[in-house]
Amino acid sequence: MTLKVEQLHVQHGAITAIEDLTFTINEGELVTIIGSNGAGKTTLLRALSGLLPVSAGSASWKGESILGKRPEDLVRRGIVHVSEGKAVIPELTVAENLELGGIWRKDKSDVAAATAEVLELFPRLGERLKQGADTLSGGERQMLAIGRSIIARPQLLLLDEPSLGLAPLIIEQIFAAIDALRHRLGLTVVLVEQNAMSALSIADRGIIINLGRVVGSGSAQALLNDPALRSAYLGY
Amino acid sequence: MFVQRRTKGGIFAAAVVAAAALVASALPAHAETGVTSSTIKLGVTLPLTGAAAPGYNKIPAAMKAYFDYVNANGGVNGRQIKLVVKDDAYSPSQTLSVTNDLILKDKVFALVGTLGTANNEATTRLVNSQGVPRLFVNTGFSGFADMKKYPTTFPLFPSYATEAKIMGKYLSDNFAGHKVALIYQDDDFGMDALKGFSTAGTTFVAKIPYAALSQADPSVIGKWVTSIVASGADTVVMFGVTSATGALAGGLYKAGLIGKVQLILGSVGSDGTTLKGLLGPLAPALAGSIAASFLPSPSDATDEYITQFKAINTQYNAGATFDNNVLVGMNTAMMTVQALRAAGMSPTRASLIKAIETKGSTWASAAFSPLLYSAKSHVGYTGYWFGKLGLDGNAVSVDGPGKYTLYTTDSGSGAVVKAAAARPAMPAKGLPKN
Amino acid sequence: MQIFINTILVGLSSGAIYSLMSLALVLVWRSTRVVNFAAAGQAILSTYIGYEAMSSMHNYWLSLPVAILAGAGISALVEALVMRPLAKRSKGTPVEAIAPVIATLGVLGGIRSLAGLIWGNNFIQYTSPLSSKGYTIGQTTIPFSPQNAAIVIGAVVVMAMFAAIFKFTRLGLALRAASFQPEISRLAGVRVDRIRTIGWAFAGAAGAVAGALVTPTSYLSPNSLDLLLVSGFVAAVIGGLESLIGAVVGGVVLGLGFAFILQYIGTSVTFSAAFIILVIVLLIRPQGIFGRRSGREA
Amino acid sequence: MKHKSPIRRLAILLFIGALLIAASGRVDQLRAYQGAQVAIFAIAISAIVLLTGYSGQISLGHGALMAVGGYAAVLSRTHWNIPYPLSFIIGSAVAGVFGFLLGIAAARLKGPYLAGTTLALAVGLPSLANQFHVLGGEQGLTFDAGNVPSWLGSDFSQYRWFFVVTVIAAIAVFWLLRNLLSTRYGRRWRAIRSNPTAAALAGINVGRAKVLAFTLSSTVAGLAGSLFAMLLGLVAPLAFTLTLSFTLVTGAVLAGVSNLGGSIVGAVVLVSIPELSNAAASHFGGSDKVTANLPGVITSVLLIATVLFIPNGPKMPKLSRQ
Repeated sequence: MTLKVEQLHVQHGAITAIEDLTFTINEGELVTIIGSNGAGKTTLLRALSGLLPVSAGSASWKGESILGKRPEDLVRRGIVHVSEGKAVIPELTVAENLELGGIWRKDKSDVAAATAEVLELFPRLGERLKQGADTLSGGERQMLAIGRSIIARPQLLLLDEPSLGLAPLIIEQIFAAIDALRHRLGLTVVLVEQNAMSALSIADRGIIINLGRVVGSGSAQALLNDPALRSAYLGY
Repeated sequence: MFVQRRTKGGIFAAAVVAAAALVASALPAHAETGVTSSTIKLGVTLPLTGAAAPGYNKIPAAMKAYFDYVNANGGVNGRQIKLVVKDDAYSPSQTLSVTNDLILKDKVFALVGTLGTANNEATTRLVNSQGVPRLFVNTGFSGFADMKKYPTTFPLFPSYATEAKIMGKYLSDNFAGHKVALIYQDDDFGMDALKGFSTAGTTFVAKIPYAALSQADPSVIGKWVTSIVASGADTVVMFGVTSATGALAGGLYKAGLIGKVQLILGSVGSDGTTLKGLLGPLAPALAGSIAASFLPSPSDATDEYITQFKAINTQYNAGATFDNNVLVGMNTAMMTVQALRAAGMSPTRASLIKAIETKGSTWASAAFSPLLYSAKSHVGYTGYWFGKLGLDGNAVSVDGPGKYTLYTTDSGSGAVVKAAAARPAMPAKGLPKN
Repeated sequence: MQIFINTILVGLSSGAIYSLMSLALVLVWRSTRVVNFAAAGQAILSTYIGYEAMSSMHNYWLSLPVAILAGAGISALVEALVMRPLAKRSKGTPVEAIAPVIATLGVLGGIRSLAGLIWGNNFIQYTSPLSSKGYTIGQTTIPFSPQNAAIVIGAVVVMAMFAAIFKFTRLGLALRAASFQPEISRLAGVRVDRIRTIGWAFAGAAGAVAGALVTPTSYLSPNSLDLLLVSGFVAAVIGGLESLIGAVVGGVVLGLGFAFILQYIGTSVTFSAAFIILVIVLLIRPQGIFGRRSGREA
Repeated sequence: MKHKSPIRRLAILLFIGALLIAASGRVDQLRAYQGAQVAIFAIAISAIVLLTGYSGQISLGHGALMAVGGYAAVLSRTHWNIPYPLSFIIGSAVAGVFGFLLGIAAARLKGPYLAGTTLALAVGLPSLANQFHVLGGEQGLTFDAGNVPSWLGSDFSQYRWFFVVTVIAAIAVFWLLRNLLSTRYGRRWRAIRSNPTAAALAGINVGRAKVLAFTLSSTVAGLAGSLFAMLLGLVAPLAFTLTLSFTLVTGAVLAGVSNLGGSIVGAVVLVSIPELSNAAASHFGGSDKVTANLPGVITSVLLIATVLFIPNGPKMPKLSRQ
């Protein structure tokens, strides 16, 4: 009952973005993928959510392959990807953005319940329901993007750089929210982050990739304490 | 033995050469472009597709039908006529492209019935430089009769200026004291008409110009009707294309003016069949309108040209609805056959042009108007008659069925002459023997 | 005074005609960010099909739904067979923005030629039982007929119906989301391909309404809606492209502007009138009357 | 990638031109005419490539700009009796001034709004010829290109001469544009195209750069219009229809939009597709309805297929295939 990635290979035109990537994430785990810019982190998430075609290898969730599927179908199987850069639709209102998260679901009462949970977690969204999403601050947009993904009742959440461009205080709030959500909902989370310190602070494990390969992994605590890794990837 | 055979062979060869020389002296130095011992190839350009196509696209089939009929009866001096048809979608640049094909690739002998003013203008340089005869061009622009600028070109239709002048005369004879409004296309077509009306001294209570093709827009039709109402006109002269006439009828119907306003239609926009297609159940709205024409009414069963052409149409044109366009096509084709016959046993481009200049004015054609072709003039028809449209959309002479009064004049300031219509008889079976 | 009122009525009735085509263009723009020049071709084809239906059923009103369904189907096919593969292939290339425009021009030409091939390049009558004779008030007949009323009602119904779908239904939300941010929409579970096809089908249906209501006021030929395409596009731009209300307002502004220019300035500017009106509107509001300032580039 | 020097570029272009001109003696007049058509289309398409591919603006009205150039060339030649190469320069200049004024309005319009405005222009402008007597009305004005220079010999056909003239013009245009695009103006336009906001932040006056691009593009279109007037022997409203504008944008897409060299390929495709369609259609025959409309169907299918299967023009960058 895991996310299993084996010998994954993603080609970006002539450039090999991911080369022979293998790792496993257990159900309920929060694993952060760490790596420098261009290491292939975003490519990995896009490949797992069906946005990018994979040239070789396999990836499965709960024993079933997730490759070659369209993102809209994977969402229906509980795999939800919150893409990079505050993935909201600025032309829609906050309420509409949230509604979009459950648009494909038949169980409307549960959608309502999930929406209520999100608004409870992020009360600021509740105050701005009728506003256009383009009027939100960066942090609020990130909350909205995560909130929308929760309404889909995900099992596996793929989060791409939720801290990007946000103030430290806001980052703290976002990570606290992610931590709370995964525990409350029993989510499996793959968290791609540049901000490795914050990510490792809520993660169970970390996987370090470079140039499309896994170059190291370990428990969050062990990684935080590894001086070589610290200087190479954590930047201090 | 060997020597003898050689001698015999030599004599034979000499005989062949002598015979060949005899034949050659009877023929021009080289065969004329587009003419073989068994065929003559002609070309025509006109819009078969695009907004201008409806109606005109019936002409080439009618021309072909007449040529097929002549071909089936021995052709022209033993030669079969082939017509190459090219679509120009009414765009002058396309006309030039396809005319390049006709002249340089298909190598036609002559162009026949090419349609459109700017379209013919665009091919003039090519036609002049190659010396290609351009016969019976399908436009009423008076300029093409200028022999200096267009030495190989022969207009057939009367000019728009002629038509307007004649219409002006008709108005002053029959509609004196009426309030007349004029709707005209504000390009050369309309400008020529304005010139003609002003020569005739016609005064209008309103002159309403419209841009070509703008009649497809409802606001434009609305404007016409508003202006007619505002001017208090009881008579409206429509000098436009068929779709504009149709649009006007629709506009007058909408405004409840049918029966209250007398319509007088120019020849370009008064083809009954096309109007019926345009107007459908509204077609009777045009009944009682007066229309100028130079060809007889396509529905006139007493006319010998019409009955003969209709018979050919039934047999060779898959029974296409016989309308003014079919009539124009057949009439142009019959003029062409006479020109080719008159160009001699070994026709050349020069002999073809000479034939029209010297004999063209005597040939049989359906129009009541005389033809003014001569060594000094390339003007074709010059006259019109007036008819009244019936409920079926076809015109019947205002003087009664089969009685045609003809008005003739020139494109300049000459007087309008009124006379009983006369024309050469239709050749037996519709096959010219000139 | 009578002339002034008549001019207003002429402007309104032609404005309603422009609005119908404008709606078809706006619906496609909203769903896929493409200016669909094929709209005139699609409407021509659906109107010919409506004409065939009327020829066999002898009832204009029964032929209307046939034409509308045909319009929706044709439009959906164009999207699925041409536009969708093209969008995927041209994504990220320099031609991404204008290749679709060219493809729609190709479809327009293809459909016109096809219509000529099947029905010939002739004028055909597709008549409605509604009178095209203007209403009579007292002694005067005004330039506004029952057929014009049907066109106005048609434009308003199409606008209101689609506006309601966009605003109040989940399908409408999916349509809007898919047009603004296709990738985020897919990640939210929206079947974007299908939604876009539905968006085109809606537009095709609107275009079919335009063709079927407008043609009885003139005639049918492979090119008979060409001029309407231009007016419809100009109206859509005036209205701001995004908004269905804008499409109708744009049509009416263009219709009134056109009627007044023709009446009071003269016919010499007939074909330049659209340009003049458009420039005036865009000088005041570069994003159109109802357009968003933040509207993305095509 | 190393930049070629302007001189080297000129040498290459001149060599190609000399080859073409030499080859033109070996083909018939029809091909020479089509060659001239290709050269004119290539120039007009490069005007759109300059505008759309480099500064990111869309125009559906370049047919109208060609009309401006064509009419200016004809009028200047007729009224001042100037040599026709000079009339081409006047045609280009007048179109450039016109484009400058249009560009000021265009710079503040985004994609579809600009497309709509230029479309309305393409519909409206040519019809103005009917309003002013000096413009000759519907039948237009003739352009007197005179005779082929006598030193070329009597069997040098007029179409071959037009081919030579248009090829020389095309070489001049390509050389000038190529060099211009490698200056800072070219880099500015590319910057604006890829990201207008970033370009503005980097201190580029986006509005001014766009107006300059529009002006230049109009100038080039005006030259194409002047040459078109020469080839056609006339200017008339019907010669500059909306269809022409659409054709040019089509050519630009077939050229790959951001590729000057592709303009030539686009022009060749534009000229050859109708020929192919007619050839294909003539194999089927059938009724008049069929023979008249089948070429149109085939042309559209070929066009859609070309856009669909080679959406990025002839020089598809190998790197971006996914």
